Amino acid sequence: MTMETVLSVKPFLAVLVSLVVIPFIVVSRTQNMRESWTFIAGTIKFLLVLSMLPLVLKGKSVVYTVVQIFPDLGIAFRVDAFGMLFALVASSLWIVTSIYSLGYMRGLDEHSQTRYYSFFAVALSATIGVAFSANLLTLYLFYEMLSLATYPLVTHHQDRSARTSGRKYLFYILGGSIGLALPAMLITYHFTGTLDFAAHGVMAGHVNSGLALVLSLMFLFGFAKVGIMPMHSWLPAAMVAPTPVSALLHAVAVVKVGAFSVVRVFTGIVGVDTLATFHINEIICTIAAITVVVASLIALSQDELKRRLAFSTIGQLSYIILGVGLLSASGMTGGMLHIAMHAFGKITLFFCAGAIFCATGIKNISQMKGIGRQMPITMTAFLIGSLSVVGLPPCGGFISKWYLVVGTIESGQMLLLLVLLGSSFLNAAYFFPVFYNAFFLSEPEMTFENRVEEAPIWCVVPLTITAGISMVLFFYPQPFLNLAKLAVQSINGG
Amino acid sequence: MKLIGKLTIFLCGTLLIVFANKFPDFGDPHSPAATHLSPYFIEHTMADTSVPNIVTSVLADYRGYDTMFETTVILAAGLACFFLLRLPEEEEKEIYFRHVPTGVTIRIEECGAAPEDSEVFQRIDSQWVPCDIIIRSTSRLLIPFIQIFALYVVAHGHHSPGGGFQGGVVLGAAVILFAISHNLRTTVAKIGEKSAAIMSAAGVFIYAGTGALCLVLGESFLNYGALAPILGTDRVMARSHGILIVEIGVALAVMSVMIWIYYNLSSAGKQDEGL
Amino acid sequence: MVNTLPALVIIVPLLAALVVAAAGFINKRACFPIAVGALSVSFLGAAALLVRVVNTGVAIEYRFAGWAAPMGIVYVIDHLSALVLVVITAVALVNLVSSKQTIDREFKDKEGAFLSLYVLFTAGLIGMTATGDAFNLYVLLEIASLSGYALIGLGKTRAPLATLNYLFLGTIGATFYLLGVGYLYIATGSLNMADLAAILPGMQNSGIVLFAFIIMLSGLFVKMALFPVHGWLPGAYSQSSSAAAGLIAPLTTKVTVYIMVRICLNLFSVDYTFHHLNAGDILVWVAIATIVFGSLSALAQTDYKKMLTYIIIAEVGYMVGGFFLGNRMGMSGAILHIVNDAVMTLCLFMAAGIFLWKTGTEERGDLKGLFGSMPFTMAGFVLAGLSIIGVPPTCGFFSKWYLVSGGIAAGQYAFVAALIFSSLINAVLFFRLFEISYFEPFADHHHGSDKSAGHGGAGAVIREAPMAMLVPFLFVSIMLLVLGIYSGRIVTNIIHFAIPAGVI
Amino acid sequence: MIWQLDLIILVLVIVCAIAAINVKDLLSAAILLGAYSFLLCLLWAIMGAVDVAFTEATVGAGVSTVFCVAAVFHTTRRTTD
Amino acid sequence: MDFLTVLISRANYWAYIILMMIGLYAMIAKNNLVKKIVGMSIFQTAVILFYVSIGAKQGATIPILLHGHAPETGGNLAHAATGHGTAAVQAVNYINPLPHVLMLTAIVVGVATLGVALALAIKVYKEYGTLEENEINQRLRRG
Repeated sequence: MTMETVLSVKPFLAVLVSLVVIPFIVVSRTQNMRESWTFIAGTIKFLLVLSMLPLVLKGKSVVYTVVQIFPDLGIAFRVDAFGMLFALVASSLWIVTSIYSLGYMRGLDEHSQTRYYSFFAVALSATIGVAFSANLLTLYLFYEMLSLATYPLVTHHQDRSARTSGRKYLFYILGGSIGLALPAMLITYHFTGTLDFAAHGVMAGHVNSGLALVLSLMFLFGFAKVGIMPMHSWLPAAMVAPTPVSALLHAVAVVKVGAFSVVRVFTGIVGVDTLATFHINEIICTIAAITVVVASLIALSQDELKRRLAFSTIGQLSYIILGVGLLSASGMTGGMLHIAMHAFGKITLFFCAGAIFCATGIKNISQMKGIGRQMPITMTAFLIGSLSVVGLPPCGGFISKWYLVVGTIESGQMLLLLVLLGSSFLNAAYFFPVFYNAFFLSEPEMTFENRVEEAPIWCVVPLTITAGISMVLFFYPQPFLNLAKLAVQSINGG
Repeated sequence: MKLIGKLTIFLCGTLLIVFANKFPDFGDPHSPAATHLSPYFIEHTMADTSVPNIVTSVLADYRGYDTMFETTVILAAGLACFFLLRLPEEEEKEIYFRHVPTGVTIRIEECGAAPEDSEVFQRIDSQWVPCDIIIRSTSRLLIPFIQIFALYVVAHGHHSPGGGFQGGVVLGAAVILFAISHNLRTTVAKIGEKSAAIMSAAGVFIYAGTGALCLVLGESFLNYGALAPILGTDRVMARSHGILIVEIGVALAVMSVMIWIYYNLSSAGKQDEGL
Repeated sequence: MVNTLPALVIIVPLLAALVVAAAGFINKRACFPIAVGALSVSFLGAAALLVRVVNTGVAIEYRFAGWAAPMGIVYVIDHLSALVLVVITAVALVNLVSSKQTIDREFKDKEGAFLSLYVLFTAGLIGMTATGDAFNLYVLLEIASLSGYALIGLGKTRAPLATLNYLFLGTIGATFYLLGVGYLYIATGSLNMADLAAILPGMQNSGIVLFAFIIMLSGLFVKMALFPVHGWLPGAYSQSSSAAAGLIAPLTTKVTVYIMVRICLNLFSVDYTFHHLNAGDILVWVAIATIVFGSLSALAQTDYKKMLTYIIIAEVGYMVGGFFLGNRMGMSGAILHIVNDAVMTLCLFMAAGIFLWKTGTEERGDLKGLFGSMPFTMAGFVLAGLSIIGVPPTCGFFSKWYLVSGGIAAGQYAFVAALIFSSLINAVLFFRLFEISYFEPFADHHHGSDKSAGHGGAGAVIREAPMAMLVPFLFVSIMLLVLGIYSGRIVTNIIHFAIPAGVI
Repeated sequence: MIWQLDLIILVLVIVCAIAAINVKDLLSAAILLGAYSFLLCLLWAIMGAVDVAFTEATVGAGVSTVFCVAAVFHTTRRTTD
Repeated sequence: MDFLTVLISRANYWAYIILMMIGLYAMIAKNNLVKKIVGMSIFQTAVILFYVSIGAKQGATIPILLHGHAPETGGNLAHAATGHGTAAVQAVNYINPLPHVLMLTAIVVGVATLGVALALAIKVYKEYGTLEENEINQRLRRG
């Protein structure tokens, strides 16, 4: 890569900081100490990531090799625009989620909080590790680390339903990564001799069309966290987890790590040129489009709020894949941007779902009649979040969707344009009943006899913040937009 | 199982027969086996070790390292039998005594008090054969000769067939004969399990220790030539003497291990009543 | 000093075994320190040898009794044997240190004999690894086998029967090997491996040599429990006491694989094994069958120790298959897996020993609640499980990496598929155990209805194993990570030189 | 070495071996094994392997037989095959 | 070479194969544990027979040099120099001693294995009260 590089230990530190803090969390005697360690780690991590932002925005990349395992391959970090975009999202949202966990876990007086915070920290380390990895081996390492670290979080309740979901989760995630992604990685390594991410991929000239297609699909389905159908059904199952976990991991970290990995592999390993030459991108787009439509349709029929959100996530993730699959500059920018925009929107929605559960113990939409009047702040935030996810102004989601739409037009895929617009309509359709139930039902139909208070302050503050950011991003999307554009530039140009 | 067995031996047998056809002729003096290594041993044994029995010189010197482990295998077998079979010593449920003057057999049950083992009262096995005077006397007569012969075999291994191993087994067999002709309890009283075990370890230790001594004296392990200054001879004779030393070690080890294994096998680990 | 190291590595344990055997009848307390001391010396010696071989790049030859190679017996310490020596001594030492209490409890009066056999077994394996003489190898093989039978034989109630079966098959294996040596001797007149290697290329078309190759390998396959002749292993290992299993399970099969490697590479050349006979293909298929069979059988077990034994069988398939791929990647993977699998198996069996010590049974269901009561042990166990599954950065991942790469390079996609399949099965196996120990007994602690006030665990009291068991165990489980990170360096600095230059 | 003698002993050895594994009494099997060993010892003496013959006579025909008998004494003579 | 010559001239090799197969068959197919052990013993001695047959040499004597067997001929200087006064020993006159040495070891290993196997058999008998494998298996199946 011709891009200028800066050698710095910062990416490694950013990964390490939340691991280092785990022993302190474990030995902490009081809840306050434990939580303050979490905050300290989160802040340091965010600052470390932020401190690299100016460099990256200047078009430089930060590199650091931790250990050289094979002569030409090791655990190494490289921070470029795309990685920075993702890391920024993840690390900033961690702080917010920590605040939210505070309220949620305390509010429900959950058990095993030490374990919860410890694995939470591990999961974050892994996420940042994936974002900053310089080669596929490192990415795979952190990907697996994330899979395993989230298992205890998903199964936090340790009851039978948790076990069932945990099994499903592991079956898809580990099965995909060991059964498909690992062999694909090794086959790639065998044919190309390298696993370093390069701007134009490394496969060009080494593989024929059949192999390239097989490998691309193996990666697409192997990184099952991205939830492309038919590897999606772990995601609704994993909703048994406590809401902060669902929020951060299943709307942000885990699924986005999947999307990020797939995008990274398609651009850095397979290479956009290879994708285009062998017309693999069309197949990918088709799969993604099917997932978008089907997931949105299923979401319509879900009554439990978190499950509806989960299917919404599956659809939204496929936007990212779809955008990158378009291979046009705007499409890819839109896809990458959607990682950030969707994250802030969706996390708001999950926070709201959690807040409702925390305050009332209700999970189903049909029971939420009139809740908007009792919990106005929460439900307003919910409105903003859903607007963002649907892609309407004045929310960040509009920007990314705009780019996606432009991308489809650029590449002349009118059918996909139709899919995008149609699914947006569906998005609106599955969010609308929630508001209708919450705000527009007349008094007699309300389910609540007693007056319900807002959720604890620690729950409400974060969702206000993320809702706010979602709106701010509409007016000021520059940090993420610039990063996405830089990333696309290095992939297409340079 | 029978079918598998037949199939296996059919397969192996066919293979073996097919390939046995390709062997050099039986007893061919020009086969590779007869011409590659062995002439060296045959022609140099006198010069190198001054031991005319080539088997002994190869066994204890050229391939002395193998033989050390051969002895160790025996020790391992002794240890293994002890480890697997030996039971903690506990009071027998029923013990039998014989009142010698009257010839009455007394059975003493668990709670009963046993008399002292003396001239009058004699402890006997539950399966006791009363009149074994001929066997006893014959073996008493024979055993010393067997032992002397065994010592000869050990000492004369340089010049005639035999050596530490064969001598050791014969020595052990003499003790086993004693145990069979008398009874196990008497034998254990004479040569206890503890001494058998320690002797067997000591026997191998003599072998390995001799080797280690050579190591200490600055030569390679088991290179008896290094013992020349200690023994006060030249290097060739030192090898010869070294071989004798290790043969004695082997004999000691083999004898005691044979006894030890016999103790454990014949009494199924109780070391009380035996064959 | 350095020149005598190859001898010291085996002589010190041997002498110690003798002293311990005697001390068992004189002063029982002296046994354990002597055994530990001897194995430590041996370990340090082996490590020094490895360092020396790596630094100088030349094999060290040691002549016993001062006789040069074809006449006398020599030890040859090269990259490969030095590496395996370090593994053997380290595994034996760590397991011994950690099983002090188990030995005290299980073999009260026979501690001396147990320790003596333990050290003898180790010495036998050391000798097998270092020796450069084909017949000497047989003798040492028998030492290791006999002491192994004894160690295994005194275990649970079914142990004697299982051990007797092991003894029969082990004897068949060893005797086949001996027969092979006889055939080589009849063809060449030599017993020394280097000498044989020099003579054999001239007689590649000899039927006797071919048969020697077949029968030696068959013998070794019996000893290492490759698929059709694996029957002895699960019974023997699962019935043994945990101290013995921790020594024998990690080492026996791996050292036998090492001997197979040595025989194929250094005795019958690579050219003979792979080009002349083309033995690779069929043996890779046997290995694939072993992997599939081992994994599936492991799935059927409810006794976790028995499950581990079937995993060992599958792992043997990894190594044999990897080696017979015939390319550098595959062989590197096989040799690296000898090291890694020894450590992984040690870790698993130490964990099994700790569970047995605390719970008293080896049924899967009795693991319940262990995450709460023994968090550190479970952490180590999880690490070991992940390593067997092959999750980075544990060492199991990296040997699998080499093996799979070798399979791809050789075009043996069936082998690759078998490896991936076995990884997935292993994932199922271990997560089944983790689930039991994590979820059960099913808790009902929603909304803090029970004693869980928010602090540590579901109100579980931590009851860890004694420190003497736990510390070595955690050390081994951390070694899994360390080995994983150094995998590449082990391959480039050591294993690379162990494989003949002709292999690409 | 006289090949006729060699052949006769070989035949006897094989007969003994077959008898040892087929006889329906374990004590007899042990004794037949002893006889087998002793015949082998003779064979080796004829073939000039005196040391091996000596060892086989003491170990195979002597001590092994005693061990077998001791083991049979402690278990059972009964067998169905 | 006609069939009979081959048969007789290599009788030892055929005998070793037959013995080995008898032993192997007993080890695999016999039901009684002591029978299996007997088979194992036969199996091991067969290999010893094989090795000793390798060492055989036509027209040679046992591998023990006789003192003053042949007067000093001085014919071979090299041998005279190293030969300690004894005459040049001709390798063709003596049977190959190396297989004998190896087989001493193998016999010892055989008896060691036999001992351990018998010890195990005694333990098995104590546990199940029988040495027949099918009866033991029945017992195990019954619980």
